[in-house]
Amino acid sequence: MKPPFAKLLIANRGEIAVRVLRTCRDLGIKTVAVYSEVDRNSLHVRYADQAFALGGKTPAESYLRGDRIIEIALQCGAEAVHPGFGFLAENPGFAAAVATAGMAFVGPPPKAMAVMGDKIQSRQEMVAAGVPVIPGMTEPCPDPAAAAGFAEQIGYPVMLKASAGGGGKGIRVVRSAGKLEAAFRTASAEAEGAFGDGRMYVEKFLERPRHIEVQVLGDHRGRVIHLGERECSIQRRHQKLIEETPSPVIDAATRAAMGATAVAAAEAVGYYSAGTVEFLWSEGEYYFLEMNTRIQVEHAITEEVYGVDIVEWMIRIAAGQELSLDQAVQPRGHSVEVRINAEDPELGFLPAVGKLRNLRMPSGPGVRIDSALYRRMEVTPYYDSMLAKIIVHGSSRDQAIRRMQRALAELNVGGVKTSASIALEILGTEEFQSGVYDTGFLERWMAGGRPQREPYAREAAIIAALHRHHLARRRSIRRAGGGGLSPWVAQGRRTGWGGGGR
Amino acid sequence: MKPPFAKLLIANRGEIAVRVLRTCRDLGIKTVAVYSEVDRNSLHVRYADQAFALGGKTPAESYLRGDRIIEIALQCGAEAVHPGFGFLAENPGFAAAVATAGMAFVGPPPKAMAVMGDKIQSRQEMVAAGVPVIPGMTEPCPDPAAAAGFAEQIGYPVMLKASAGGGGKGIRVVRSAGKLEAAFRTASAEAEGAFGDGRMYVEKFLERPRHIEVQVLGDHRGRVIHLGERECSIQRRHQKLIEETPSPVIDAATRAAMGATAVAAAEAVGYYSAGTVEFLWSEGEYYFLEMNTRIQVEHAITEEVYGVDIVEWMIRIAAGQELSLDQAVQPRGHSVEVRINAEDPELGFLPAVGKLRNLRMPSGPGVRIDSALYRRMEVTPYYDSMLAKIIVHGSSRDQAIRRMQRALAELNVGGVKTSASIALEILGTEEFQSGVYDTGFLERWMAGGRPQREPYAREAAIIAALHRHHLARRRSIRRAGGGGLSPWVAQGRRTGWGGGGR
Amino acid sequence: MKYSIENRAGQSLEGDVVEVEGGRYQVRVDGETLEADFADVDRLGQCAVLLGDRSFGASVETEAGDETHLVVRIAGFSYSFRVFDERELAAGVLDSPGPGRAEVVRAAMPGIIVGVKVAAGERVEPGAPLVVLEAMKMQNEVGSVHGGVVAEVRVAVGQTVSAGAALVRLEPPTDG
Amino acid sequence: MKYSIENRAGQSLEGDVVEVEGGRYQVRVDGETLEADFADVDRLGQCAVLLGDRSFGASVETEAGDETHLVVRIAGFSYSFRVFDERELAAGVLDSPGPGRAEVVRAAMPGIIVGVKVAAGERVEPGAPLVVLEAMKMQNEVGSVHGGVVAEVRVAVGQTVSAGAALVRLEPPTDG
Repeated sequence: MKPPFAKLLIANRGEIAVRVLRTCRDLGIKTVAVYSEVDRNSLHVRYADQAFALGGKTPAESYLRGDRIIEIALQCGAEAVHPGFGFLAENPGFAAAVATAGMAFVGPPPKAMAVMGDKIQSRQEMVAAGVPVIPGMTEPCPDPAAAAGFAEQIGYPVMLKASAGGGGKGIRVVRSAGKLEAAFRTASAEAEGAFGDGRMYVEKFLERPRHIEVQVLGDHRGRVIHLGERECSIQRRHQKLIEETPSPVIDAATRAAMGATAVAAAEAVGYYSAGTVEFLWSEGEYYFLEMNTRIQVEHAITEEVYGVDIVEWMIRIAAGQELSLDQAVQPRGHSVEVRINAEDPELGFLPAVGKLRNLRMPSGPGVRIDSALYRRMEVTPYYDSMLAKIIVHGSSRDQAIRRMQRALAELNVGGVKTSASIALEILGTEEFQSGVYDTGFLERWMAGGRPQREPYAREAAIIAALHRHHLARRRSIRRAGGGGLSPWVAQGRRTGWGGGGR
Repeated sequence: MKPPFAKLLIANRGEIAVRVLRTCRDLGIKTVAVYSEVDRNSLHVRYADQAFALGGKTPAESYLRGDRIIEIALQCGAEAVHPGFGFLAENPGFAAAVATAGMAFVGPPPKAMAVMGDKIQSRQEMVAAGVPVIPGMTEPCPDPAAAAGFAEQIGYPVMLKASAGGGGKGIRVVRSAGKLEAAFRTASAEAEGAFGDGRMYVEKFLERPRHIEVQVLGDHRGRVIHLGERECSIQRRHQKLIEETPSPVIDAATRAAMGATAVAAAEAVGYYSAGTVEFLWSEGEYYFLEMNTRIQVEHAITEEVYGVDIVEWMIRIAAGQELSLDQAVQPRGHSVEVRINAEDPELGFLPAVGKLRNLRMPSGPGVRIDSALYRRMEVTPYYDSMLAKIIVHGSSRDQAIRRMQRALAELNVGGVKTSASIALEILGTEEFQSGVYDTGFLERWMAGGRPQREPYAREAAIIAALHRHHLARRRSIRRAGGGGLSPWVAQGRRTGWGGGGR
Repeated sequence: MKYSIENRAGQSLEGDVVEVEGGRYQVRVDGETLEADFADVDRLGQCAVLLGDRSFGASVETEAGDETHLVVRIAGFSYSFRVFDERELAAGVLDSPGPGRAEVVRAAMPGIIVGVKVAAGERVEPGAPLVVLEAMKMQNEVGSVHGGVVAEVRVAVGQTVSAGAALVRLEPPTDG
Repeated sequence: MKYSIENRAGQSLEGDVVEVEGGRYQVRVDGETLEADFADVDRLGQCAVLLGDRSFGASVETEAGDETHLVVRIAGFSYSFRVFDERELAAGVLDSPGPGRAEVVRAAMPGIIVGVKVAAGERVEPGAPLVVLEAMKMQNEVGSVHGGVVAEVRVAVGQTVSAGAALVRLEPPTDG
């Protein structure tokens, strides 16, 4: 089969660059890597057919240099550019510049990207397309009476938010009409004091919302389909940590309804390529949050359940091919992803750095690894902390969770702290196991002094002593045997007797 | 969910022991490993909850010691024993002894195992059950006339085989009635000369047969289903090297027919657990070859395509659970497996030994690794040469093949020769790509002076020089810096000037 | 050889390790004697360990090249220890952080100080945030592991620090 | 430094490697000059190599601890080389197997000799079977890599041999 392109440049690094590169190999497309100074030895460089230095260490000096990247792509004869995620992936100017230079941009039309990138414009477009958004005022209101009227319209509970707000100041949740006026006055006064602006908004308050998103795929003909939802409510600071599909709260009928809504959202902006429509879900209702106009970190769980390579379709569509899948595509089983981030969960998820010395990667039935890890890799502070993704697939949710627990038990990323340990703990909680969790779960659980499970504390201590003993013994053997010297000479040199040249 | 057993002993080693152990973890079953002297540091030992030494290095001193294994299982409170494949897996005496000791044997009933283990008895049972076997005489015939009569019955071409035959002597293929008598006389004379016995058999001759097998699963109630076929015709010396499912020559109707035949074969012997019915397929006809009454090496490709964990079902069934799957189970996509054997394809697949120094394992979309490999593992001559299996899954055969090529390009098993390189070559042949191959293909192709593809010969030579240069430079730095000695002292010691203690 | 093994919480275990033959040991802890079999399989820290008949595939690393500071991971659970042998205990080399000892809180990565939450003389609890460090566009609170009394704050808001830079020095609380 | 790189078929390539700066080289082969960038990333043989703008994730190992004997694997394709530097070439250290040189055929693994197919004085082609070794219940033909004239057969049928045992010694054919 003829490849969709002869050569493609990947304008990214790390795990996603390797991920895209692998699909290119599966399609027979030659790959071009670009790399910053610190990424010279990266897997995405080693596995590529050609590689070009961008220079620098920071994103601004390297992966954000759109002009330089386009120059390289033209120079080496690439026919297409895949931006991955982050960096230039949602930059409509870059997407347009790639097209202007005569290459295919592997992503959506720049116009759709621009509309969806603008909070206000996207909300207006979605309302016009009949996509549910979180009910709320579009203009600030000056007095409690107007607020009460609007609250009556959208129904309680509501949230009062300071127009100039930030940092949690001037925010009140109001659960009944009788309490609105007092709450408005104190919140408004608080906002006035804090920001010099007492104007307030009223918005629908969502109880324990879940973050559920829908994957869409569209082609240039205007055919758009969805590939079900992803449940992404295990978050801290709005960063997802564990994702699964199907969502424990979505049944087939809701899936079809949310899917149709996501397709309508995409169609409204003339979308093609892969994209994700994010929703907040609460008590059976769902509301448009935003659309991510790129491949997403957690796309792999959808691939496992639908048996579809989403990156492949992005590339085929960018080459003008028609989407041959239709909405009859069926999910099978359950998939879970854990992100392996370089960060210390015991110190507030502080980003961690270090050199990877002792790597052990899981494998076996139902386990997929999308990773950029290699032995002696240096984890630097310059880029996103995501190092790898563990993805599992099982015939049931229960099996998928157990497989993830098994995979995390096999994993060892030695030399840098990672989020793997906390993910393993979360998977074991009653909340996760039962599927009853929301976007606030992780932070509540961490703050609430989660139970410390330390099943091997004593054994680990004994192993530490054995290892220390072993290290000392190995060193003494090395010393004794080093360079063919007798133990006596080695001993002499170590203690400063005899030996020479120093 | 309550595990089917609390604790299970795995009476095996290497890749299959790890494979079984992983499913136990997925089911919440504690695992007990047994190990021979050379396997002390193996992955199957490290990943188990408990481990017991069997002693010795040879199979007879270790994994074949059924009595000792049962003793260990009883001592540690195991409720079940999984035999893997090889060793005791098809030993009805061992299966019965496990049951007698009050534990569950994870496999079929000993009686079914015994019947299927006997070539003559199994053929008789299959004929009685209406399963097609290769048409042939059941008694030797003394003269050409009887042979001609039988040949007329089963149709040409036929094969004349010496009753006492072996080593290819006294064998003739006869394609028409006119040539039978002469062929009979010369073959019979040849047999008379070679073995002192001129009696001959007549059997149907299969043109370019393919080895195609069907996976079955049955429970104690007598429900038996099949999980489609596996195409295993890429063989050398009857050892499979590459397997795929579906077979390129089997359509849905044939799959259903072969599947029904395999189910009938299993039912005829009261089979439960997982098993494989092997067929020879030629020109649209298929014939029973034998039944393997155990999990098979290549089971994973069926798991990928059907989304079923076969080892899980073996364990559940051994615990008396009912098979909840039914024949409506549907395959999805295509899967290919390559066995990574320690052997040198350039020297007639001579088994290879060595220490694994430089490991690089593939991963990414569609790639599953079932492996017992680890850095510094010693490959010894004591056991089967299979070290690992690479299994890929794709939405089409084309995608699956390309993924396997990608995975093999990523793989490096440094320090021991493996079959990976020849597998990569085979995947690239026109025969494999078109799906038109039979069990004779690999040997014909190897013998026929296969084309040498050496796409990176020049680059590899340059890299060899760079590496040699690098090694010398690193050594000189180590020498200069080693132990804090000045380069002068180090130089002196190296050349034998000064230094002491030797 | 006798070892003192101290965990993050400052609890310690005394162990006596005697090598019986290559790779096989007798370990005595709390009056209990265990047969142990230990191998650093790949010389990178993948260890095959038997304690009696229980089997472990442990991952062990030293932290920051300090042989007394070991991280042991078993089945995904991670444990950090300080391990001292009897000679070190006798010599009193326990000068490094731990409860009841001085602690220097350092920047785990390069960044900019955007907040200082304590002043010299203040008493802080284990885990309490001391400094806010901005790195990778995220604000990170840097805390003390063991707590104590702030002896010195070495940085100020706006300052750029490199990885490993000392931020705050703590001393053990004087009331024990 | 100048190197002579010889492949399995006995063809050789002359290369001149000059280090420009840490990890960057100029390589001259057959009159062509290439910019090269080379790193042994994990110190176990996983190498990141750029030759001009072509990128390679090569795996390199020495065979049997012999630094002149390198196996390079690129994208699954395996190449075996002998690499000698100019000093070694000048000193004539090419005493090891290769076309036109003596070759000792060894047992790759322990086993039992079940067949001897040649006798002293016989001339054999590259790859021709010399001895049949039974190991792992399989009969394996052991052949010569380069061929030559059988100088000595060191084993007999029925003999048990250990891994590495010399089986047959070959000398280069006298007619060149």
